[in-house]
Amino acid sequence: MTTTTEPSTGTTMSLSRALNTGLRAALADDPAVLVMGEDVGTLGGVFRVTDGLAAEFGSDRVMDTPLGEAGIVGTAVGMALRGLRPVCEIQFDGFVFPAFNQITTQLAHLSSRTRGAAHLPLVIRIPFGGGIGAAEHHGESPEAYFTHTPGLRVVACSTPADAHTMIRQAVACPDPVVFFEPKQLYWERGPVDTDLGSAPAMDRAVVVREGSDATLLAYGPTVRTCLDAAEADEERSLEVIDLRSLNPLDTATVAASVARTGGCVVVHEAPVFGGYGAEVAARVTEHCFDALRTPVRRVGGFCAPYPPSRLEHHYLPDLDRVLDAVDRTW
Amino acid sequence: MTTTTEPSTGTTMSLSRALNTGLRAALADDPAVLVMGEDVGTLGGVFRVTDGLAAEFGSDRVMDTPLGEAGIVGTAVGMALRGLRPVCEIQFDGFVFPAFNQITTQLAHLSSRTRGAAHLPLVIRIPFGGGIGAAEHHGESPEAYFTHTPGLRVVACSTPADAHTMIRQAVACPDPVVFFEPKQLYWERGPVDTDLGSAPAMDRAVVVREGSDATLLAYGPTVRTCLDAAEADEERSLEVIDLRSLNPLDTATVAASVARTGGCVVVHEAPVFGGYGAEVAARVTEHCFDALRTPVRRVGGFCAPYPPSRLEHHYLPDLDRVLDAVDRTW
Amino acid sequence: MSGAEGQPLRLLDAEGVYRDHPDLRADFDEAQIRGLYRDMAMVRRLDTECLALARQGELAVWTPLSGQEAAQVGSARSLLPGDMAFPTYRDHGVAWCRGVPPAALLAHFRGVAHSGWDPREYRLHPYSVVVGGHALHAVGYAMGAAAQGTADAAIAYLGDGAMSQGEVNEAFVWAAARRAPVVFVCQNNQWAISEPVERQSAVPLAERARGFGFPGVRVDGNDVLACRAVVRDALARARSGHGPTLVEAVTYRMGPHTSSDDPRRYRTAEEERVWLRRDPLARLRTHLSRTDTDPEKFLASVDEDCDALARELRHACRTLPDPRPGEIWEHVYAQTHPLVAEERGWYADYLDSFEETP
Amino acid sequence: MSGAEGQPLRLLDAEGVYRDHPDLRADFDEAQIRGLYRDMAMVRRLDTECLALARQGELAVWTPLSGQEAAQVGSARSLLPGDMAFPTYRDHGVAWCRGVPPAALLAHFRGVAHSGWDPREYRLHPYSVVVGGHALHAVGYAMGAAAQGTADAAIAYLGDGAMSQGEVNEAFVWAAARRAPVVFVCQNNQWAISEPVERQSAVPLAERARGFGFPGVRVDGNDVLACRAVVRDALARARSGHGPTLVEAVTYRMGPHTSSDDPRRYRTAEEERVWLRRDPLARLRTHLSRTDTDPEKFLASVDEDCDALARELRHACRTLPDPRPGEIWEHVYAQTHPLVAEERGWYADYLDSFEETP
Ligand SMILES: Cc1ncc(C[n+]2csc(CCOP(=O)(O)OP(=O)(O)O)c2C)c(N)n1
Ligand SMILES: Cc1ncc(C[n+]2csc(CCOP(=O)(O)OP(=O)(O)O)c2C)c(N)n1
Ligand SMILES: [Mg+2]
Ligand SMILES: [Mg+2]
Repeated sequence: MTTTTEPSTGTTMSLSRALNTGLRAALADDPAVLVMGEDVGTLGGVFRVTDGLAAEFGSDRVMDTPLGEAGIVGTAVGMALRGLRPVCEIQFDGFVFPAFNQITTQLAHLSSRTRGAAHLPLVIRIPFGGGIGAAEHHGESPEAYFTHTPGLRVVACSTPADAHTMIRQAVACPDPVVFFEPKQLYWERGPVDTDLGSAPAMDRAVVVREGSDATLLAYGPTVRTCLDAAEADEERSLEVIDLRSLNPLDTATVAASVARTGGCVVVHEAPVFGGYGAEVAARVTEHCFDALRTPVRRVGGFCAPYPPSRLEHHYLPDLDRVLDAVDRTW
Repeated sequence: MTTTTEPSTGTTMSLSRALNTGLRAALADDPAVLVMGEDVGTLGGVFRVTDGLAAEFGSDRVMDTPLGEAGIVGTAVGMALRGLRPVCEIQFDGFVFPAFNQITTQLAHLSSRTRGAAHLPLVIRIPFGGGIGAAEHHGESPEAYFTHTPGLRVVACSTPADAHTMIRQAVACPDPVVFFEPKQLYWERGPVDTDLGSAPAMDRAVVVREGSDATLLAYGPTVRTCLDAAEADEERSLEVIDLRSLNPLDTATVAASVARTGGCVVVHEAPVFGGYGAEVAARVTEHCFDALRTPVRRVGGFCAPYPPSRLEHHYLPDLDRVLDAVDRTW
Repeated sequence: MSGAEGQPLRLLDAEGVYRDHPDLRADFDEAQIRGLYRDMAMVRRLDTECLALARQGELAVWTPLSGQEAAQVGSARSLLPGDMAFPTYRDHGVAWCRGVPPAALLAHFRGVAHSGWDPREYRLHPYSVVVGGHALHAVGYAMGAAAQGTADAAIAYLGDGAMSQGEVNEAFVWAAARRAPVVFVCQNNQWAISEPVERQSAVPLAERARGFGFPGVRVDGNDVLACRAVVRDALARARSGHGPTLVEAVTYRMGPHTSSDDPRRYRTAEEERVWLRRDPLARLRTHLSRTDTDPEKFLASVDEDCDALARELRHACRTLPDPRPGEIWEHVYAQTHPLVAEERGWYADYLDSFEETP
Repeated sequence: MSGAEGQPLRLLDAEGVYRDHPDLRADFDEAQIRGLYRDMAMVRRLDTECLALARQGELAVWTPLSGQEAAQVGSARSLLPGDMAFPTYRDHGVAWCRGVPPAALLAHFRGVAHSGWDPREYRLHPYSVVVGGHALHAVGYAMGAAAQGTADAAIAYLGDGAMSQGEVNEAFVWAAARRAPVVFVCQNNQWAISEPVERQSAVPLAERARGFGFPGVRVDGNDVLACRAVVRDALARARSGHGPTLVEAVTYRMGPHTSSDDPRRYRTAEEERVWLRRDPLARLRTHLSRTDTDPEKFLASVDEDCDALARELRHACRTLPDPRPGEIWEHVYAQTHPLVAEERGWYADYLDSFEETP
């Protein structure tokens, strides 16, 4: 079992804290970096990801903004055009849509529109996913809206170690990055290595558990689900890949695994129909058609808005549904 | 060769005119129906789809709105809640994003949110697709953003006959419908039967050309491309299906064809990555795995913003690229 | 009506003394005043009870309104039965006035449903979770009511933070352009979670309206009589075809943003104390105790009603049935949708397969 | 500064007679006035020429500015080199003043590139096709300039229609909240395609600003001197840390919305005639012919420059090279992106495969 994303050295901390220290390092490293969003300053963010940063770097570099997501992303685009490197926070997944025009028609297009003259090293952090018993619009998984938008890079972290390194890589990246953080795992603890040297590149998938009978593909909160499923399966040896980067997708790593195992299940919380898993399934099929025993199986949310929290355990893919899908790879 | 969508009876008119007569019928049939958007009144719409309707039904039922897409869709939602049946026009594909929050978090959710108490018989018409030599944001294909949103129905017409019947079916539908109109085909002429009786249901796919060697799946502007490709292919017998409804997808019709032909190509103008074709490919593979000779082939736009118009013929799938993909189904 | 800038309009001063105002007609009789007090007391109790239920884990979350009773009750009691209200997630006082059974409010917060009432029955839209998302609905609804030739109006509730959202400002554009019969009530409770209102606007929020071409009024949001009078007049104006009004009710969220929030992270105890002295209930109680024919008896009866309400809420909360899994798919579409049917069927079979395993 | 309501501020009256205005400092010397006239004449000619090229099919589309020269030139000539301008698709006069080579404007309209110039070089953002999409960028840019401790300002150009967009109003919120050094210039040219400005607002657009907490000024958009003075002062105000200003330049789009539009479908010839009499060029020419030391000679030299420009444009248009297919992928990302590389490679091979076939 490889654990490339969890180096043995380093301090243990929660995923939220790992992001916090990553952002702190980014702010300290480069005076052009700034953090902005609703309640990111004094409060330190509703998930405490920016806790203490305003006190340390001042309210101009860790900026509480007016309440408007278009305003956050739109002014951040303007600041990036002026040479800054803004890191925007969207408070919850379901509130990114007022910014959708800015993200889709402006942020994603400006490099092409200016033939590369405009650089947009801008990060949009989005806590995503369900399972925390929250109200409507606090448990959604909107990643597919962004992965289909050329000009954006889209990543998702699933461990404290990755959270720390990937947020720093995202801030350093010259392209716009939509950075998904698994809400459900904010308080999960794990080792963090603050030395970026050994970290895999941001756009690489990582085999987080080796196996030989089928490949489970996951990102964000479902990585944990898939690891649990693999652990629970006593009969079969399941490989688990944390995709980490959704756009670009590290097709090579994924295809190499599926070519070996002959079975593939892709798992996310977003509705299956038209979800990111469709792209993964189509692409894996394109690359591994002859190796596949059965079609790629997709496990995810249903064709329904995210339900009230008392129903979310039905809506969300869990260990059993993952294993049921694994069964269907034979 | 079946031509279910082109009844021999009926007048010949352009697709734009067919929509116009369909909207006129809808307005005449039900006083609750109203048409709203930018320039839909006095001007009759930039594509003349609403030409003459304001003169006939008055400026309260064919309403020129202020310039704001969130406002158009948001007030339309409010009107629908009050019992009206608004038909909104978004002037061009690339301008739907300011309304994205209203469409995604409000329109699509309100029925579920109210446990069915709120009815939202609301149509959003969007001219889409490229190939008309227009400027940035006037040639895009944003359908995948909507097909992934539960609560919305998404359809696309490709012939005058369908344009007429489908817009009337969409207006009559109790659910929100995102209605895509192929800009490139607005001036294509064809027969229109104003008697709805014989028309297929709005959510059915239609085999527009029968064939036995491979199945081409298309919607909107690419239906024409695929028909041309099938016509041009002298060696192989290609079946062409106009999907018409993207959500729901008429899986049965599609799967029946692919099970017979053993080869499948799905064609759209939107970027392939994360596009609607990914869902079609994944789903077809799930249903026809054993019948497929090769993976489903996807032909579409590239991983880049829609290019300046002098490059659009490279970006858009054409007859040659479709046939190249057909080659690769063996 | 005046009052977009400077001192908010007021009828009851901080000591609960009634003073006439040249711009406000305030002909409320004893029964009406009692009614307003009772409403405020009941929703305060509802609020306290639900916050407790949230802290006990019976509700997933609660959004307390304490401090904002006057703004909510004063405005919502001005609505006619045919009017439609579009609330935020904090407007339990509005829900109360629309007649929504208190237990029905719990559904959202316990997570058994997104919304617990039929909006057509109570003419109350579901709570708006996406800040500002409902402002345009109110405008459209009002446009529809006008188009149908009725005198129904719509009211949209907004927070101070919501005033920054593009859609809310678009709602102002539309309302003004179409002279829609809609009243916007902005409860400026000084905070949007941890952000003070100054972060959203450098000038009083009521001033926003004039730039869009309709009047804005600042009212003391802790004075239920002033809120009642101002919103009544604004609704009358709307009904008679004179278009929208923005009412800024200057008030204070006395509790946390939600049951999960800790206001000590961003505001001082001193500030909270200042506003505690402006408690809208205390103010009307003082007024009542001076002017009511039998205040003791009345207040005692209200206390009893509050206790009964609290009991009812606790019981309702604990007995609220969990939803069936099938509800996930039940109302996604009004008309048959094959994918929904397929998934629903599959999941039912899937669940059954567990039961079959011995 | 006054003038959000009522009569727009003006220095040159309709007859081209100069009249001092108490609120405006107008110390322009002959060279400056000549410069403004020359700019306006050149962009008018550029406009006529490009519309002709569009009608001949050489450009895919053209968005004529005729009638708006004074608003564009007057405002853009007030910018300092370090300032950044964010234009709409109609602001060729602004591009001209920023020094963008006229031929570079054609790229967008001929469809060979989305934008033909380097925004860093000319401090001119690409044309904004999504109405209002750039307003927030201007605010953010201004915030950035201020954060860096410079005195650079940003200017955002808007149409009357754009004033209805939520994002534009959000830009007002942000600019006010952060006191950003930004000036919003709204060219109220009376029409948003076929919709008259009354459909967007019942009150003068300049009034919008006050509700957000910053000044709005209405200026005669066909008076280049007034536009120059008003925008210069607004920029000075921004630079010195006093925050944003909204300038509404009241003007007229004398031509069609685009080369594909037919204004006769929605407005009267009479209206067009009224505004023709207010032609901004004619007005300054009258003034010049009264005040200039040698108007004839000056105007003749301008005519020559215009002719040269027209020739240059026609030539440039016809020789503009078509883009290579590879450009589709060239700047989607700044850093290597495997999917882009894969597609680009595939397509190159695919194209090659045709050439190989004999
Ligand atoms: C579009 C959107 N963005 C962010 C949030 C997260 N959020 C919930 S409440 C809130 C503050 C709202 O403040 P205000 O409008 O003043 O209302 P209040 O909570 O004070 O009643 C925020 C930022 C949200 N619900 N919706
Ligand atoms: C978001 C968006 N919606 C719609 C359009 C289509 N459109 C292009 S120009 C225009 C009118 C703009 O009017 P105005 O802001 O007054 O500018 P003008 O064209 O008069 O200069 C419209 C509706 C667009 N480009 N962007
Ligand atoms: Mg508030
Ligand atoms: Mg205009």
